[in-house]
Amino acid sequence: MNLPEPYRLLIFLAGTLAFVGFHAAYLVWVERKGAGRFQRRPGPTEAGYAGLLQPIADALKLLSKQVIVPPTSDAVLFRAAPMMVMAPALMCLAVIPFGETLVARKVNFGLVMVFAFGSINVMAIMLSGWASRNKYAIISAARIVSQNVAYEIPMLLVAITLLMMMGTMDLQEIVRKQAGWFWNWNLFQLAANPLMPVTFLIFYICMLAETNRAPFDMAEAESELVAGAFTEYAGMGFGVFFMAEYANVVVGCSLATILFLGGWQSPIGWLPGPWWFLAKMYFLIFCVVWVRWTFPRTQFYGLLNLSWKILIPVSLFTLVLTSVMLKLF
Amino acid sequence: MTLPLPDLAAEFAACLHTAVPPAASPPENPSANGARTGAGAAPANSGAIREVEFSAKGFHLDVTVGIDGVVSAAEFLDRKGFALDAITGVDWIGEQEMEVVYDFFHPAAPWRVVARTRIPRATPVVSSIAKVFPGANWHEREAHDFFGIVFSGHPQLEPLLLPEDATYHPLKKDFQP
Amino acid sequence: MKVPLRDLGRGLWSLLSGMRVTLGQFFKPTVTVHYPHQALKMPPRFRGHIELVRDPETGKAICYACKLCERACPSDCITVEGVKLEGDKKKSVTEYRLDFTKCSLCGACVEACKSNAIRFSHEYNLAGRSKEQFIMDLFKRLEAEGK
Amino acid sequence: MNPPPLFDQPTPYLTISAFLLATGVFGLLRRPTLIGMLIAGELIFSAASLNLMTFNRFFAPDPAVGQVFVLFIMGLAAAEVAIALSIIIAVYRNYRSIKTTDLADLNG
Amino acid sequence: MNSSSAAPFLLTLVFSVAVLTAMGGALIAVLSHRIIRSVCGLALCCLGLAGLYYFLRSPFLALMEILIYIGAVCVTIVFAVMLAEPDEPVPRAHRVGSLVWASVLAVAGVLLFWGLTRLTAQAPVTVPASRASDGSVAAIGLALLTTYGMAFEMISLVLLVAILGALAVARPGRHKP
Amino acid sequence: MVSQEPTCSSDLSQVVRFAKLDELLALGRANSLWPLTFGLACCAIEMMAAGASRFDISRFGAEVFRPSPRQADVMIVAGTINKKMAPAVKTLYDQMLEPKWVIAMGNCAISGGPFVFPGQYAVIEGVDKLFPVDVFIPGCPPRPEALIEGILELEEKLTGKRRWPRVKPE
Amino acid sequence: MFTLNLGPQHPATHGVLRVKMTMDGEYIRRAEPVPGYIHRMHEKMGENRTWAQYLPNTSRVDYLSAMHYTHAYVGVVERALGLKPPPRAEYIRVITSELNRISSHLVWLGAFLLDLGGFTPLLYAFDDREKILDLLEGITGARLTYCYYRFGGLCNDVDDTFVRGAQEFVAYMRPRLSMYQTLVTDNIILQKRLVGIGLITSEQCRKYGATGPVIRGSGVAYDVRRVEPYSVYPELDFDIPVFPEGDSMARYRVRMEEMAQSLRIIEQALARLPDGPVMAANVPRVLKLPAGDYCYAVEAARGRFMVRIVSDGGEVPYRVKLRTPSFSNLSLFEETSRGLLLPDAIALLGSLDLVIPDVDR
Repeated sequence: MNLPEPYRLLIFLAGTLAFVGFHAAYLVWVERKGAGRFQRRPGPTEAGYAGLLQPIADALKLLSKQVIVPPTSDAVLFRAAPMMVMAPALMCLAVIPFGETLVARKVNFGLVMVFAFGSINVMAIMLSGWASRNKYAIISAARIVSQNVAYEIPMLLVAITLLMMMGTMDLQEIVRKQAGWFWNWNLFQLAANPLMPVTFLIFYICMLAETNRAPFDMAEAESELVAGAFTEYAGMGFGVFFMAEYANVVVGCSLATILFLGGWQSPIGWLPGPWWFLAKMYFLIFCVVWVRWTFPRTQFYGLLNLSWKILIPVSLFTLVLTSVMLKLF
Repeated sequence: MTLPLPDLAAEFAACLHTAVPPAASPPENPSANGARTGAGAAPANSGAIREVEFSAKGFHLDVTVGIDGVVSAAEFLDRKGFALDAITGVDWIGEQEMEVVYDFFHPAAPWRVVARTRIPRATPVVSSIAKVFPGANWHEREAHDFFGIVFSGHPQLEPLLLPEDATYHPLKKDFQP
Repeated sequence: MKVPLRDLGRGLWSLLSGMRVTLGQFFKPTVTVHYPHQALKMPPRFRGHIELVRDPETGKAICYACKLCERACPSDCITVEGVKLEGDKKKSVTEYRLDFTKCSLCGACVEACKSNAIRFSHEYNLAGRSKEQFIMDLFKRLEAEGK
Repeated sequence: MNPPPLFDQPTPYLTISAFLLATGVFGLLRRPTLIGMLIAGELIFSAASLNLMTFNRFFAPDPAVGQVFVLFIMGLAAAEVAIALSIIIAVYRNYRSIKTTDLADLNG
Repeated sequence: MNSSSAAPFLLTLVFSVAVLTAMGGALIAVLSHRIIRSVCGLALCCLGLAGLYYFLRSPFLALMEILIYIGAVCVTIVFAVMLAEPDEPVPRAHRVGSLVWASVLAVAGVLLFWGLTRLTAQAPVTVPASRASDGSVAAIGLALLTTYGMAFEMISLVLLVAILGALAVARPGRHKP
Repeated sequence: MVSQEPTCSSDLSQVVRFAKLDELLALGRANSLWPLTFGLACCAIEMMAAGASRFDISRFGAEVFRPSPRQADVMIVAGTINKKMAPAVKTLYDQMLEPKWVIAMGNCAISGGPFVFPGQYAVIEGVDKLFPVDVFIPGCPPRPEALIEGILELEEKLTGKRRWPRVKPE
Repeated sequence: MFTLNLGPQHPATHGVLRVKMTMDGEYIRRAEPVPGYIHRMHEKMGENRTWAQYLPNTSRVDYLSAMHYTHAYVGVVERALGLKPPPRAEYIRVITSELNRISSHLVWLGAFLLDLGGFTPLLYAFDDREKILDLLEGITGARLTYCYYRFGGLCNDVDDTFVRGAQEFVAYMRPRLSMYQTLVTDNIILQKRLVGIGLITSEQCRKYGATGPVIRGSGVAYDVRRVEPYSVYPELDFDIPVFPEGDSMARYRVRMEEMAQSLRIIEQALARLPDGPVMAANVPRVLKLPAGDYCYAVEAARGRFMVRIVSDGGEVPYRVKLRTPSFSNLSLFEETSRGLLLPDAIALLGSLDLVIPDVDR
């Protein structure tokens, strides 16, 4: 690729956009089909072959819905929130390497970048709740903030653990260091940290919580808060939140793949490539769906207790353990 | 802990007779005062306890209490560990009277007690037992909804099942929508 | 320290076994009846709206407008009209109006009918754009079916 | 040789920094509520950080020093916000208001 | 950032967007009546600042700006807003006096600040643009742990005290109803 | 055919008619009818049963029960509406955004059903007294198949043609 | 402090209950249920219809346990007339009642888990429920509002398919119950949400007249089937599950255990099912009840359901009073929900297993 940097960037941004759009739409389909299978029913079947046109029908419908801004709401923020919510996911995906060369923008600090832009997401969802001026939405907004603050900490601690092992914040470099057979993946680096699977679990749980997925979907808690922060949103405004949730899941699962499962590296030592990356990512996404359709929702204080009383101490412990192990060996 | 039924009946009778003031003495409840002037006061005050065949009627004790005996009857049954089943009214339009029926069951013993009192239809006022059985709160509101029975001393006698602004009492026999 | 750890392990195990259950269901076949393509067979006693029974000999409705069903119906949804034709012993039905939108499918009419002139249909998937179409004249229906 | 592009000159950065300071001071004086003042204070912090970073970029020989100081400022700002907000909430609990004018009895 | 291969025009465009975002955000932050909007303004301003840091050859700082200011500071402020100010402050009539004072002070501040910086900037640009660091994290880390080790520790101490202080101040109000 | 759609974004369609686009939109809407989680009485259980595995209205893309009226497209009025509830139902209908549809499920929603008698004081005799109803499903309660049939009927109303076979009960 | 109006349309209220909540953040200061949004005049209709015409109404008060309600109404009329249904009818009544109890509890399980945010158990529960509905539809012709019992017996007899189907169902359901145990009951998230939440003491139950799984979850073994035995329950061997904790988990466990007990009852009743008619011979054609008042209580899925009728000797009831369990159980909510968090209150509301038309009638 000899294109000048800005054009290359633009092309890759367009690619990222398409990637996000496709995934956001078809993960909804996967979710609905998967939920169906878990519940022994087929899920959408009638729109297109195996319901493949279902996301398109939904998008058409959402686009053609009437657009309103509730009179009681804060109109500017109400409109701004859906725009804000998609951007961070896009920015994060721009630095995620899907293959050796398949990355929109090489950044030395990819890891920090993902976390930095991930934190904007909170602002966006929270603003949507606040701007709606609906009691359920405001309760939900307050929940989102405390939940995300609580789970960002163990997530960052886990990231720091990996940072210490890897010695770089470059996501590509992190993947390259995991080349070879699957025991080179960070998940199995038991010599550096015997608790590595636990660390991975913490990361995964935090990822679920940060993306507001069940069993941590406090924000949308249907049976309690109607539709949470999105109660007043309709049409595409709501559709964007719907999509952003899945975009964030994609980001989270990609990051988990890179940090723990060796990114695009093949588990059998040869044929590395983006397909391996996607396969691993899809497996993690499947687990997200699986978890969602298995468990009831956690209680709010249970969620905070889990973070502050279990995840943070354990991740701190793994951090210390890793540093000791690294010093010893 | 369970008392045999005849003993319960006897004790209940004793309790009611001591609790119910003699007919001549002025009633304690000022709001019931007007209610009692119309109907004959003497029968309304005397308690009557009947043991009935359960398989034929569905309850064991049929207690008729005077208009002022409702609270003391409820207190007695509360002491004996009864629970409130329901409170309802029956509109005896022919006799121009309203019957208030209190059903009690016992959570541990196989007893059912029905207490009833008759109040004049024109001024249907009876004391509330919501202080004795908090569960009576809703039952009394419901009876107020349906029959317009006023439970004096009730904390919140507003329509429960009917719309908030309802002023009609649909289960009265002369109700016209 | 030991007890919290054990609790933690037990909790994790409960989550994993829950996931095992759902995964087991994931691979089982679906139980869905694909309704417009397939359909369940209604049991013989299924209570749809009522319909008039044709007398197999005469090919006419058995009903002779005795109005027992009309009287038995708790929701007043049946109106039966009949005339006594010349030469017949009994009346014969000319109009059997069923306001299905008020019916509670209790079956009082069928039980009240002494001559088995009405029965439950198996119409289980009615839907329409106006409610008038469910106020039906069963007699006309029977006639139309005969043709 | 062309003059370096706008973003390679210190002047725009310094100007923005001054602008941020101005808005910060303005907000600090104008805002009726404690939280509003806190936000204005954050702007002033940002102005200082930007200035530091600019000088580091264009005039300082050590590439790390400016960044280190900005990091320090960020850390302090975070700490300050945490403390300030907890005080504000405590004040709110006692006075049911966070307007500066309502808190006059703090004057003694 | 390799400015030689990139179109300077495009970069200048991005730069001006960053500048406008920062300035606009700052204006929103101080001028809007609703506090939640001023927090958004602050966030916007920080986003612009992050862009400026990027142009100042320190992408690391840019990201930290986003992470700390938007992800932590703004979110905390919003949270406090939710806790402490459920009602919007009523936009009140501006007091002209304070407005004048504020403007005068602001202008004075600008002049002073700008003058000082101009004076400093009179000095020649000591580090050629091309030789400036690319924001190497290693350098920052080294500096933090060697030269500025003491300051680093102090900051950690301050943060610790801040956490404890925040807990201590906010704790007593917690109670279950 | 296009003019049959009263609910299509009216201001635009009066000026220009994008027939093809309208058809496409109708197809999209018909395949993505999100109902409002709004059960009143017995029929609500059958509505839940229609969403459950045996009948599975998700096949038609209609399993996304939205609890917020803003996000729902079709209101399935499943049960009796009484005078105390009527204002709330009306509010819910008003809160739904265009285009919106109403399915009256069960006899109570169609006409008050078995709860209508001379001298009744509580029941609204048919939800069509409150707002327009698109599809009626009689029964007490209707079977889940009838609800699916109602959704198909609504789709037919939207797109103008029926894509599915009709089931004739034997 | 603000007021939150939960309902009348809210996913957690299972119908159209409104709860006026005064909240302090997410803590509930006061939660006052406002019923009446689906008041359907059942008691008024009793005074407008003949004794027989009132039968379909009983299936619609609590549509989830229609059999029990019809049982109570049929029972009270039989008591007034002195009718005795033949033993086969009584056994079939017990079998269908218990099947109905399981199906009602399955709906509760699904809806409760839905309140707690778990969706899949709802569909599994409905899947199992469909099997019961198939059985009951086969004999009654309806899925929900059965209207199957008649004064003095049943409207029609069961056949071998039903008996075999019921036996198969019992065999099928036992492993399913242990599946629910693994999937739901043991789940740590569910335990954390239910254990110790929404405490109800036995004294509160008594004061409010709460019955059914609510009182049994508070440690009182009150079950109408034992205390005021009706039908052929005295001949059958079953336990009354009691859990003394009084929290939402106890009520949950009571219902789960009750399903197992119902299976036991069905098994025994099927084994003993006698031959014979299903309708008493001496049922008068036109019913005129002797004047007086009569009560009949049954253990419905939600607790004690009592019908009190007052007859003036005519063809039409003078007064029909339905004492419904949900009404009393819900009246408890205001006191027990005080100080709870919103999601806990919703768990409590779900654990009370309300059917709103049962409250409003």
